[in-house]
Amino acid sequence: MADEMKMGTYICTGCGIGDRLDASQMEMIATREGKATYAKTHDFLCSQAGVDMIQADIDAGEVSNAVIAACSRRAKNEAFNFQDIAVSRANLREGVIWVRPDTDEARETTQEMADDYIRMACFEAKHMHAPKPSDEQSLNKHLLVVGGGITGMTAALEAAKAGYPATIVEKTGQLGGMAGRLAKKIPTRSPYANPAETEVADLIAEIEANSNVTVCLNSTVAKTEGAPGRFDVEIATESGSTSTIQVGAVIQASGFKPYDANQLPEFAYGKTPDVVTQAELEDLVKAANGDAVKRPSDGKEISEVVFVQCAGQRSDKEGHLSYCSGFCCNASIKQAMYFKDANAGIDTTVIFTDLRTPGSGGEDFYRSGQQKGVVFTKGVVSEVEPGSDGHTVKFKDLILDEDTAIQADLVVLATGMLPNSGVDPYAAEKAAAAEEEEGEEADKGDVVATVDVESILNLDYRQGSDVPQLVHGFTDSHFICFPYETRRTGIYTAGPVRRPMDIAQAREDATGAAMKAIHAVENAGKGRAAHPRSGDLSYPTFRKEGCTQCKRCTVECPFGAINEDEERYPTFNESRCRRCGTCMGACPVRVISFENYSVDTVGAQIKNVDMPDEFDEKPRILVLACENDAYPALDMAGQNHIEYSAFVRVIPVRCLGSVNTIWVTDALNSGYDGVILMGCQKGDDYQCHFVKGSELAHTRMSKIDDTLQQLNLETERVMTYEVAITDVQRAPKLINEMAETIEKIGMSPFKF
Amino acid sequence: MATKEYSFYPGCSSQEGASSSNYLVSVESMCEELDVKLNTIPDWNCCSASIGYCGGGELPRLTLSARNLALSEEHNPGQDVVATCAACWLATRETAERLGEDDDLMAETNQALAEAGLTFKNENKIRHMVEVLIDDFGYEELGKHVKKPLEGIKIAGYVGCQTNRPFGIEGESFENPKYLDKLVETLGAEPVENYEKKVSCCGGALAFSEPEKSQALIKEIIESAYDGGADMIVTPCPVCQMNVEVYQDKINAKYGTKFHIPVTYYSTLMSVAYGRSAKDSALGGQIIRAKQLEDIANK
Amino acid sequence: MSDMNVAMVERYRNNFLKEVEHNVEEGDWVKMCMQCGVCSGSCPLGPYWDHPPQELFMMIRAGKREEVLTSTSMWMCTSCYNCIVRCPRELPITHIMHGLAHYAKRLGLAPKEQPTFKFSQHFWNNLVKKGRVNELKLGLSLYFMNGLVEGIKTSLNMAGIGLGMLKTKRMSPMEMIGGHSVKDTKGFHAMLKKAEEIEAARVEKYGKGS
Amino acid sequence: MTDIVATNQTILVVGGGISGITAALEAAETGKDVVLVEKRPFIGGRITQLYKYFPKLCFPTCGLEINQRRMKANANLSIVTMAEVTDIAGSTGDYTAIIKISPRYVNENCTGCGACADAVEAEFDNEFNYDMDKRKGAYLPYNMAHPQRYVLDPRVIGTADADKAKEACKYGAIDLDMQEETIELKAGAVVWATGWRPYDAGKIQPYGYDRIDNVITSVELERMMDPFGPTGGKLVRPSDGKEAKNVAFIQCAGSRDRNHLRHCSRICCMASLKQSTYIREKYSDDGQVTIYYIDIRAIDRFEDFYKKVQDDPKVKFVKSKVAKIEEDKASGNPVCHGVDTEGYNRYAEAHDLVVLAVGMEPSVDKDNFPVDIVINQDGFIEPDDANGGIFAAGSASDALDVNRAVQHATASALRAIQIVNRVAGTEG
Repeated sequence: MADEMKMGTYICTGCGIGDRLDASQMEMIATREGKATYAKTHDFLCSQAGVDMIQADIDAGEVSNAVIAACSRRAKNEAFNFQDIAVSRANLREGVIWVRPDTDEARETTQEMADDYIRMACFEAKHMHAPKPSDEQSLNKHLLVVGGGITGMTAALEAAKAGYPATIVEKTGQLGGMAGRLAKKIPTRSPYANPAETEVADLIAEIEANSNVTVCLNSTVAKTEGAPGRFDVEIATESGSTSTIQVGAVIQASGFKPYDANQLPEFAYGKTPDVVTQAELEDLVKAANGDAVKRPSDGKEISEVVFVQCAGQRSDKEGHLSYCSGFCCNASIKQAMYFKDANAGIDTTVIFTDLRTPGSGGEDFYRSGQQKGVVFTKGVVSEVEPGSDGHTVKFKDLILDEDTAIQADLVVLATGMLPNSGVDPYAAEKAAAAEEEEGEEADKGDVVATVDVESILNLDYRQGSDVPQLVHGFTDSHFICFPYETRRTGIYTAGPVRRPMDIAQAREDATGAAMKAIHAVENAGKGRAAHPRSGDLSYPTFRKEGCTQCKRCTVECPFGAINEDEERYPTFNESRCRRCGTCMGACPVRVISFENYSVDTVGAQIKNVDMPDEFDEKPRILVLACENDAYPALDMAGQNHIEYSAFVRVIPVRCLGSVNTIWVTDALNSGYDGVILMGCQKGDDYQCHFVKGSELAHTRMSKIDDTLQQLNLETERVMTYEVAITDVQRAPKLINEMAETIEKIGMSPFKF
Repeated sequence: MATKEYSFYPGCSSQEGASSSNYLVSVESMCEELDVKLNTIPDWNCCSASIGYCGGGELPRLTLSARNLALSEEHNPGQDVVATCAACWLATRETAERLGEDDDLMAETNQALAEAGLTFKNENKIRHMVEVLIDDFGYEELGKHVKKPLEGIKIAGYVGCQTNRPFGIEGESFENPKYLDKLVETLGAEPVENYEKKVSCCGGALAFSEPEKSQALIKEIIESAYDGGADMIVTPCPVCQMNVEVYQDKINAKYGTKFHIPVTYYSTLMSVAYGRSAKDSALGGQIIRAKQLEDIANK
Repeated sequence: MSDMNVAMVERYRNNFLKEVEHNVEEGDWVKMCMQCGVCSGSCPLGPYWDHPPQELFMMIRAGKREEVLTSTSMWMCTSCYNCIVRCPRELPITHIMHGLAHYAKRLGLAPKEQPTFKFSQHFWNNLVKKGRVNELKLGLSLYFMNGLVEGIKTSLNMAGIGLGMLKTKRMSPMEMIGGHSVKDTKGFHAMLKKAEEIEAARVEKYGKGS
Repeated sequence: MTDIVATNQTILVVGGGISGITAALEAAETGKDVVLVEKRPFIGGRITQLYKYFPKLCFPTCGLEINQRRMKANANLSIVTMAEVTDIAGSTGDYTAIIKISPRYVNENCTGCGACADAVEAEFDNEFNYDMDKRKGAYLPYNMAHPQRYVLDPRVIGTADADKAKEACKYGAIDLDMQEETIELKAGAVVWATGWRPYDAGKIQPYGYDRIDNVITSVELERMMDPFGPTGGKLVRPSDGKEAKNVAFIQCAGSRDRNHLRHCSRICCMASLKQSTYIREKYSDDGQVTIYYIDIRAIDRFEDFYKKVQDDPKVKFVKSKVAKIEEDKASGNPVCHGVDTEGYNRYAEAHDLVVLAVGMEPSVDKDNFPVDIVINQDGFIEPDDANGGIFAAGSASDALDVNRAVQHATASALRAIQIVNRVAGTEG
């Protein structure tokens, strides 16, 4: 391959590049130092003529690896979109001329900057190959849906309607889940005035009639192995028999468990059958079968019903849920209507602190409840005192500002939802971290959620049996823009396992998850990456001879993509891989690489800048910038002509997690005076799209101080920052600060 | 333009010897100039304003206005009912709307009206005189009749409550209606821009029962007019006019202020601007004399 | 029911709310309030209300019958309609206040010394008599509504205003003798009587609720 | 631009905000042909004008960068900007859409160098910043605008500025003869993702947005926080540029109100909680926030964020719909009047700045909808079989936050795929 490589360098002189920089010098550098086969200059490279020129070379077999020295890699992508060749972009516009003053004094250092970027691009290109899918990919349009509740049924049906068969695995003996328990649901259509039919029966009928949906009742998932496009799922029935199916992707719709109201003795739950949860009231209504619900304790007529909102929720008390389950306000309105619609003479009072009925339908439903005579009282219930004939609900009326009480035949507790999310692979890790940080103070609300859990998916993954959880046990991704992205590729969670929600939302969520599952199988079938590098064909491979089986890569992969084979070598499961390169950054022996992104593509760039000697007073600063946030921020700094030091050389990286410390030590050894790593925010509100990349980089870099000390270098020479895409002014400032630091502490002694 | 005819509900305070009799005089002059014929509803009764509620329940009060409307339907068929008093307009229009929405109330009302030999069908629109001026004439047309522009007078347009809420004048906001300002401008005078208290309450009927509380409100209304540099205040409401005008001495005594600002009706301004005499414009009805208007009227 | 007063518990039944719905003008809107308080903040006499409208609505829901009906609060309404136009829930608050005041008066629970109570009643009596308001009589009856001595004081106090009105012919001593009137007083009175009967029957029928 | 090939297997996505982008990308990356039509000169929609997202306080452009990269890399997706769908005829699996494309006066040659903007002198109100500042007559709407291509304001056409712009461009990108075009596109299914607009605060008369300088809207505050926004990222008062340290937020400004929007706009509580952190971010302990609310609707995990803000001693919550705002003439301070309903406490609080948490109004007026579709009284599209192959996505369907809008749009992409797969006969 290497000997066939023909490298073409194309230098654009448009947008002022030609006016500010010496193009012929860059051509010379490209061919002489960068070892380009040839270099061409064009005054408008992104024009049709410019693009045609490059394409002609490609068509003629003149170029296999191209350097486009023009604007940023983020600009003019439509134009410079060449298939089947490796392309490196030297950012002469946003990265050089736009960040430098157009003055005589600046000319020399600006030119040096450009020259270096030509060298770097040439050496990057030299080590790149156009990525092609491996032959591991396979298309399997079959989906697995775990859970036969409203979410699972919806997901299976919606997928089937698009031509993707689905198998539902349901633990119990019937479909319907929690929704099947409901008498009616919160209305989902205008005018949002009355409780509506749950449509569970219709869905079940639809599923039975759909030949593309298979249902396994009384079944669980005993084992899931493989990767998107080629999952093998072992389904176990109650009787103990197992069968294995092959699926392309998985939707986990394992739903929720109702909160255990026994933890609410203050509300007399368990002390009298007249105190029930919302779910239990549904049972009572269903059992009454159209007749009036009677007082459970003695079968007497009910004349007063009190709904206690946020029962065991939105509370810091031990055993309570700290979050809001979101659906309960509307559910209480609906349930109050059960009574009001049957007999307007029954008093129904909802005691709430914040009535949460959002959206277009929510407010209408609230109004409809009021219209029907449901009384809403802003208050906090302190205690339910059981009586022989009715019970006393004591509360503080927050509007009238008084402690008072209300009599009730039936008290309904609006208790919350607990996600049925399986075993958190990182529970132990999190607990340890929490203990370290807070001691006793660890979030008590979460304790409830993690007692006695069984695995849902039984993933045969190195990093645990289930999808990682975010907070409170929910499998939320913490991405606002990409809500479905779990940390297990090709496995999507939907419904209340992901976030507390009602039926309408769960059905939307299920449909969305089905879309993502379909998206995953289609892309896995083509060997393409899933989010966030969707479409990327590159994938990691490793040099087995060099591997020490240290397991860093399998442990650090944020997506649990990497397993270990029998010989304890990593297996990358490319369709599980998100192509962030964290494994590459983790590898102490640097054997992991991608076709177009490797220790060499970056390392060669670092090594091939022209390093002035110590007395030139021209320090060199290396910036490794996350391509998603820091690099665009620097681009935009250029767009706005915000200047920064000409001594800096910026290399975009897929994720800070992919930064191998060797790059930093190499840089220092080869005479760089400073190194800056710019990654995304880490921690609870992480913004790293590879979840852990930035955090891992910070951890790794915290250990680099030792190396610096060994080299007798000041620790200030290496800085790791969290930089957001909006840090358009700050990122250049950080660079300039490093330049000042170097001025203060002096040049690196490692210049040869 | 052809003569415009309306069924007219003058209301108690406009009667001879009553508190806003001057309003009616100026309205009549204004209407003459605009070729408007007001056909008074024969034997109209009090609308009970918005203060009769202690003794009068909902149905009796609605019946009062329904009687006027029934009489209007009988004697001035097909004509929009026009009132000059804010309370009259409000009570009457409210009655028409409430009875229009509630068939039971409508039936009960007619049951009561039958005792007086009347039936209410709810056929006609109920309008305030200001609506007639703005919608049926428009500022441009109103401007054409100006013979003596009210030059050099700065006027605060005090809209008050009931001409403004809950119905208000179409296209105007509740918090910052601009029609009086536009009218003032049309007549050649200068409106007070951003008159802050233009829709503040003067206390209404509570000026009688809660004088101190009301006078505190009135004080702010006048103060704000002075702050805006006003020479006088103009209003479309008889209660507003009276409350803001007559208590100025009391307020001065209590707060040590030196209020002495004329409070006129829009019809007064129009009558003067349209060239009518001080008498026709009922300038004699000003307890605090509007000298600038007198000067123009006497020119 | 250990430490909690039985009456207090009883209070929170919806009985009074239902009574208000049936017997008070526009009372069926009370349940629609969402306690935003915009009415209370919008009232020009706001600071003088013991219980502003939104609180009255909550008190009605909480069954505080006596406290509501004996309150002076609704008598503070100036009928400025600020609350109505600002209410996000479309409650005709002004009318409900009038309705509550009237209902309190009907039940004999209204605070009889409340000046607006008196004025409002005088006003009604005055207009009912002849079908039109006699401003002079109304004014004088007002001045003397707190008794003779107070009345003389008030009259003297207000003399300046009266004089101004007289001078500008906006008040006429003639009103004392006859004054304006509808012609068909008989029909007028029969009509009002009928309306009152119908309304009384309606209230009677529901009573205080069950 | 007009040579887009569309068939009855094409999915037409109307609206290039976060919902439209999501639906378009999910479908395109699954192998479908997608045409995305956007009214503005760039895609991204409302989120581009936000400073941060709740509850993570992360930056919208971060996710947008990924989405833009996805778009640049996808050959199945065609984007048409400055275009509006004026009519859709036909039925499920066989629609014809009429699309009106306004002239940009800048063609694909544009390199984004900015020479035209340097040359043009005329300035206009900057709609991107809600008219709080000016922009040039030749402009890039904002830093990350995609496509990264300048726009000539139609108001400069025919003026000397237009010629200056043309002269300044070395790349033949300025085309002053560009005309409005109307094109017809076939589509099997349509995803309607036209999103929302902030409710017109001027209509909320008691709050005096149109009369009091220091009463602003929540969306304007987002722009002020942007270092490239109208105040250069400074949180200052419009009247006098004074630092706005004592800031009030008024919830339900136009929402849950029969005088305005009847529905709850869902996002505004969280938006104000989020914005309360802006004040603290800028002014630390000198910052003081008051939030006037009816109900704080911090649904599900958002409750954590609410708690965090509640724990901040500098943030005060008052259960009250503010009755009115008056301006204190001397200081320029807006004074909020109202009653704290928890225990009946009257207040008249002066603040440096009042922010109206304005509601979400559907972008397309329900009385002038170009498509025959079931719409509820609030103007949102309802899911209904009668809608055939036209599916709402995101806040065209309900008041939704970004997360829920994306979720909804992802679902809508599948619904559209179901239709085109049926047309293609591949639905199995």
